[in-house]
Amino acid sequence: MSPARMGFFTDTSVCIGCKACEVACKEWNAIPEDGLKLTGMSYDNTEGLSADTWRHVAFIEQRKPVGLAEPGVDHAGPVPDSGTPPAEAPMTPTTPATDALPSSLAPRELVPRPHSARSSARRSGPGGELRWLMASDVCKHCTHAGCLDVCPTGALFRTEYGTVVVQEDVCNGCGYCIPACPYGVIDQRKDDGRAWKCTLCYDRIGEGLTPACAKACPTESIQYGPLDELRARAAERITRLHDVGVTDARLYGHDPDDGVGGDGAFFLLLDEPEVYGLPPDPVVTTRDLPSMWRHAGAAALTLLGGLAAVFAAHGRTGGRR
Amino acid sequence: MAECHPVGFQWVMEAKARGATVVHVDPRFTRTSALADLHVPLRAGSDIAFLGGLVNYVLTHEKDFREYVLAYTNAATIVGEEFRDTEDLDGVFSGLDRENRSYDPMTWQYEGAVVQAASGERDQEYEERTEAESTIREAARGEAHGAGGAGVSGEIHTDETLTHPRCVFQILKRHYARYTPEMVEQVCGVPQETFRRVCELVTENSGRERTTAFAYAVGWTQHTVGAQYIRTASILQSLLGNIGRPGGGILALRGHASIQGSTDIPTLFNLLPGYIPMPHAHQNETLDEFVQAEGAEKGYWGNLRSYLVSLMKAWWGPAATEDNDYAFGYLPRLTGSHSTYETVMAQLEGTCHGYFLMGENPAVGSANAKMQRLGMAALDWLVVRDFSLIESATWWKDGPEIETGELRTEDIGTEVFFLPAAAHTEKSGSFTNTQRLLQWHRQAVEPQGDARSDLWFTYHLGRRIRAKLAGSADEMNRPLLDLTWDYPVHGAIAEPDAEAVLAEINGSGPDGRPLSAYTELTDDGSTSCGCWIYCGVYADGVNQADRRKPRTEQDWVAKEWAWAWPANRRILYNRASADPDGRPWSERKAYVWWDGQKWTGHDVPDFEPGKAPDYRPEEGAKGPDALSGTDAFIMQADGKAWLYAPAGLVDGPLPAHYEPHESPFTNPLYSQQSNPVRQVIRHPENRYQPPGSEVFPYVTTTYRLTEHHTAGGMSRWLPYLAELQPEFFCEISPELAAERGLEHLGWATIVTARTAIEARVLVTERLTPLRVGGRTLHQVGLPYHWGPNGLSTGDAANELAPVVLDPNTHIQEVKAMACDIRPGRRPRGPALLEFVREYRRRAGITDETGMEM
Amino acid sequence: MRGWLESWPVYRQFRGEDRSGRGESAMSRRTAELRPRVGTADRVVKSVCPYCAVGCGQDVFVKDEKVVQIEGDPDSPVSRGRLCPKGSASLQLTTGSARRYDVLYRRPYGTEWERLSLDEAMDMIADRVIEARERGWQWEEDGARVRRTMGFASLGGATLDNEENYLIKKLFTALGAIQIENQARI
Amino acid sequence: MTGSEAGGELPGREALVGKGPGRRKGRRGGRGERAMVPDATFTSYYGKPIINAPVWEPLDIAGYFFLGGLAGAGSVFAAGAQLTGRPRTARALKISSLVAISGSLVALVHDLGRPARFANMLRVIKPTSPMSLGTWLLTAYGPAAGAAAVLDVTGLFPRLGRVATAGAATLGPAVAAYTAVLAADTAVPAWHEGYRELPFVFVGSAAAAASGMALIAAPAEENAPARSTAVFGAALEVTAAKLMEHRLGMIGETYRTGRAGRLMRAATALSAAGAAGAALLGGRSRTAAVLGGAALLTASACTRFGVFAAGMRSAEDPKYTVVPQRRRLEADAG
Repeated sequence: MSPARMGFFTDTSVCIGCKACEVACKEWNAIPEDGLKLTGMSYDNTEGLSADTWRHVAFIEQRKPVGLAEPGVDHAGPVPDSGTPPAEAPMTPTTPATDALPSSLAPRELVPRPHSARSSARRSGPGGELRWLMASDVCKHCTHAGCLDVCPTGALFRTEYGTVVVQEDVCNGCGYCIPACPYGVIDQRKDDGRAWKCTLCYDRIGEGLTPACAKACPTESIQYGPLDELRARAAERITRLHDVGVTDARLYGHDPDDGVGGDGAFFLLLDEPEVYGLPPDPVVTTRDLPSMWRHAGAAALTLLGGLAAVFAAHGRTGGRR
Repeated sequence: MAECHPVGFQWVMEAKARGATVVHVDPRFTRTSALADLHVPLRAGSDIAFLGGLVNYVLTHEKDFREYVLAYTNAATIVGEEFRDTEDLDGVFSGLDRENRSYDPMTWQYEGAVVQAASGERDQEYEERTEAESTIREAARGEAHGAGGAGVSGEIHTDETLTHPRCVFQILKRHYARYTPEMVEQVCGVPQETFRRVCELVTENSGRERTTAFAYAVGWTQHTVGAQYIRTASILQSLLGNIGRPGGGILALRGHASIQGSTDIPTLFNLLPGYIPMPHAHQNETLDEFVQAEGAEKGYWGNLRSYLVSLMKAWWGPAATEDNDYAFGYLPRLTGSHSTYETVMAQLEGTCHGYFLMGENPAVGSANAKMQRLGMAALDWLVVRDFSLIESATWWKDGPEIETGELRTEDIGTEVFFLPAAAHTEKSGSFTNTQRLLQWHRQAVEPQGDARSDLWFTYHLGRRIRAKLAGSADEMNRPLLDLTWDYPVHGAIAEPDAEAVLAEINGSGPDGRPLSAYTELTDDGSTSCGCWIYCGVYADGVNQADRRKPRTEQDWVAKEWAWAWPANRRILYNRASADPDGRPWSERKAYVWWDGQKWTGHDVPDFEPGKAPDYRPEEGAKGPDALSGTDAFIMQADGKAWLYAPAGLVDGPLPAHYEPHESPFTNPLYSQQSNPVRQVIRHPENRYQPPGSEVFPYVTTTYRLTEHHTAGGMSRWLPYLAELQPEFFCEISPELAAERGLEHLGWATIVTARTAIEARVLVTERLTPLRVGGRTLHQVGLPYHWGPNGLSTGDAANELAPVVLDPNTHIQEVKAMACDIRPGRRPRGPALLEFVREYRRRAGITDETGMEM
Repeated sequence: MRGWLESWPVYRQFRGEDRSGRGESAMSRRTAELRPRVGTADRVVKSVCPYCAVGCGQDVFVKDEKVVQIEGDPDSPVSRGRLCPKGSASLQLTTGSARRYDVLYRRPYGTEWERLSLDEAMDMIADRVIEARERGWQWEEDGARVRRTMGFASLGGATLDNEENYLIKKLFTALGAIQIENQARI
Repeated sequence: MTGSEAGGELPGREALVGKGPGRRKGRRGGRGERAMVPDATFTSYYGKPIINAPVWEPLDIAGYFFLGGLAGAGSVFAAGAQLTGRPRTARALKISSLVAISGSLVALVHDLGRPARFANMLRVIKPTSPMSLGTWLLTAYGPAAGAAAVLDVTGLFPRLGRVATAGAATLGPAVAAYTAVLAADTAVPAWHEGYRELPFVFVGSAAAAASGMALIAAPAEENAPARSTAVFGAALEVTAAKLMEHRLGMIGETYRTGRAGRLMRAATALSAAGAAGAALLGGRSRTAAVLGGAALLTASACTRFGVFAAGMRSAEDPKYTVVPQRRRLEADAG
């Protein structure tokens, strides 16, 4: 009997942005340093998942409009949203939550939300109160994994735990998996040539150990376990959050009917996925592959037929010129 | 807490999941704020006003836990007639000696009695307590002697109705009456509405059924009134009945693996192990006189002589005899303060020639880093023991003064030894964590190359010095040659056995067997103990600090994991978790209780096990016997939690809001601007800014980030941490950016009277302007992890800080400073000096600036 | 020949159930033999994180007398096996390239580091302590006996073990030094 | 922005949000009341791309596409030429196909991060991987094209030569077309979303290239089919590209703007000019034929590089990932 499918449930509502996951991952997998660059993207200086960053903590400074301005404090200058590259921004870009409704323009709520997720801050301004979202991103270990599907060498394979792993002794660096990933996870290590990504600690889980990131996570924002259990837990959590009024909370990647057949690593987010740099509706590219082949076949036949027609029309040499 | 103690924060999250409300009070919006229910930004350096406002709220709205207050605090105690409060003297207390910048604390005492403090400054009433006539002029402020001749003890007077005008409760009420929500708003920049919300949250969550905890870190201690910050919280928590109870307390979140241990077994000038004071120089002082002066009549400090004699036996063994006062005379004597900052002055003056730095990086980690480096440049020799070539090891080659031309490598005579240190995996030993838990770490591998533990270094250095001086008849060498200095060693490198050292710390009885509790210590020389509060850590010859029973196999108190001092108690003063009759205040909050025969409960009771709640001491009883069955605060001379501190602090019995030494505001509460007895140091490299200077209109505060550790010695060199925060930056609000033309990711120069540093700019709404004193105040956030060496680099924030100290703790004020900030990089080379001189000129700074009381 | 063939995933693809070549047929021998280094370690040594004062438990994994991994100790009631980014970087802290293993010496007025044996350095330091101690010795100050030296000082970090602090305080006090300080003050 | 504005209906920051072509307001409002106009606003994580752009070198991979097309269509053309008695054209195109396919192989290997591990391409046969199938296809096609050329030039084993020629011609269209699937089977919006037309663009481009090669290499008396093919190929390429651009909607702008836009416009112009020149003048003037052929070859290359550049552009800007997905979600919800 094959073991249960294992995965991650990353509950960003309790993430404290400590980056222990990033470091624990690097220590375990001996991943090279990813560059020393101050990005100005809040406290995120690793920018995103890459060949050398398999766990990445996003930081989003955000205004939650609640419709009350701080008297006497003017916000000078334009304040762009978090989609603005830091170099073009006059400050760490903040953005109103994308789903905030005008109906929430209620007087500033100082009553703490009962064991809710992160609070919005006391500081209010024209955009509302400030909140600071943090989220640890990772390879999604998709049910239908584009990277795995397109890999021509079998370097990528699906393990007995349902995870997707690159075999470093096989990968020849063709690079096909890289644009195939709808999440922009897998990437090529420049001086190495091969593609790298999270293995969900394939070596560790094989011995019943917890992946390095989940083990280190101080607040259990990253939870590891059988996917079925995680999904049940997540459903419970989201209900509880909704019950206490955290209406922003939503699950991402939990649905087996989504474009990638559900993620092995899914998330609880407090805003739209794209705010965190995640695609809102990812689809495995190979879903359309049969149709692609059909179109390609038609095109090939068009080529064959077209040329046959040309030659048929022109006939043998000496014929019509 | 999420920012600096992420793993500890998991328990806050647990509490949150169980319905706790988390309030975060901090000038900046941190990772803790992000998870808190309420973030309250306030002006750095205004916490006493904030906490004082809470005290006032509790008193005016009668939200105190009256039964607790009456039973366990000194609320009812009558204070002497001579005492004058800040209310009477406009911001100062009685006994202020303006000439010597110090207080005579005698007028602060209770009526009819003189009590000693359980900690803090205990030598200040030496003469009153020893009734000795003396002509010594103490060099240090804070140890000045009063002229009074009050008795060393006496009967404490109380008024259980709390109505006597001189009872502590009434004094407290009067003292804090001016700390109104309006005042809090004006001083702290916290809107009244928000402040009231905090008041409600704290008081609604305190009492019989509920407890509130306060957690703090150096944001409270690194001020010229740091000790008084903690005192204010103590008053509040005692009034609310939140001490000695589960879920309560004032929790110091300490920043280093064994910083608690470093004060328990202190490498601090003013302490001997177990908080026994280092003796000050007094004429022909005997052991008995010392004990009389420093000990207490009542409570466990009444046994000071046993603790000290046992320490002397541990150090000098057979050479410590009754005849020589147990070698008490071997101890060197203090004359005032000899803290690390005075040491730097001594280096600059040329009286201190050699310096050991063991895992410490003052060249970037101490206030006024330049003075630290100049001090080192004046040394004959310097020994640096660390993992990497930290700034304190390389300043002679590439320090900032080389760049400015103030120093030339070829002219620096300091001989420098760099000795590589062993890591925690390469040696055995114990760390004492922030909750007083001694945890043993076992050696995993041998250190490579020349790397050695500090245990090895100290032991072998001592061995060599003793060998070189062996046979010397010189009296000065007696303490060294008589020292017990023979530890078993093992392995190829002859590493001393750390467990043998732990056994010595634990102590042994007349039969040589390990002691199991400090109550077994005697003052007749038959027991030895290197640190009385650690007695029991090696009980039964077992390393109790190495106990590792998995948490899943024991209850939530986890008493069988490692060992907490004292006596493996996890919550101090836990007698207070039960009511005066010994019953838990509530079932929810049951912790220890009297079962009719003895004290019992989840924890080790912090009380004599067989002392019934109704026990009343006999007339003339001493030490622990003098404590009644309801005196829960057993280390205190009167068994009570001190709302009012009649002794122990050199800057007043009650906390009062004083402005930071360098503040852009004048004190709205009193005409006394700053702590009158704050410790100032006059030096050309330590110029101070005038209060309220328009040249330095902003407030800056230093802090840590999750990704780095302290001054960076253990993080800036690690690629995995360096890449997470790759360079020094400052954090400012968009409003300040607009005001000063600072650009996101551009450069800023931050200036104080000492120097200017540069930092990349993060403009963020997490920093917020406040309305303080009727104007908008901008604050500049400076993480202080950086220096020029390592992978992640930048200027050190500590370059900016003045050396100005809390007079109790001698800790520097780096959490609230005034500064200027401007766009662009700082000048290089000698131009930097001229740049700062110009600032000083504009602000009218002289060597007298800031020296006023 | 057969062995070679069986190691060819295409062959396995057609023999086994993994027709699409996305599962076990694509597995390499190295992958099949992969084991975590915590599983192959010779021993696990119980330790405590050296960074902040929370005191998280650590498991130190040793293989061939080298530390190969450090992670949280799940038994600890303090930390429950978790570590922050610094604690998680303990392996790099203790075994990384930043560690130095040689004694270095800068002579007075020197412009560069020089090498020195540990033994020689210890001997030189002992001599210097004796000399500075004598130079700064005081029997009395303002008529009161002080029996001390102001000639040398010490400043320790707060990552020192209790036992280390104990020996430092004991030795330096016996030498008469009083300027013994620690990060705890700072 | 001022405090007074902040008290209004919507948070004042609203107007500044969104770097996309439209305004966020539509979508926001759309929550409660379905927006009439498709909304193209989006947010992102500091403007960072969502997907990773290919790490392929344009010269390697666009070159590979071009050469593969030239080879594949060339083999078909060669067979046609051979069957219709145009042996010089047939030989020339067999040679060009061999050279092209060899070149494409070199480009492919060159682009690998670990070229020494090229053989790992033959570890598995993966129906889900166009690159895997493509490699096996090339494994069959390459020798066939090689044999066809070598046997033609040497004159050895003519029967075998005919079989090889027929084989290469059979596989040729697949070689020309599969690279479109290779590109489309990624998350790159400009490629994936164009998967219906992209094969036609590619085979059109391939036919145009082959015709261009024939125009250059073949004698004028044999080039009538080449001229017709030029028209056929160019028309197919340009029409398919236009259709694709249209279907892509906002993503289509990646084909119109920037580097890709310049390349695609050049391709269209050169195709039109080449085909027209060849068709009208190529039969009479050798120079016109060569010029027309060169224009067609260049046009084909431009198309490949243009497609490549559009793909890169669409991958690097998160808007091309987010906005279409958002619309899809909202359409589903609606």
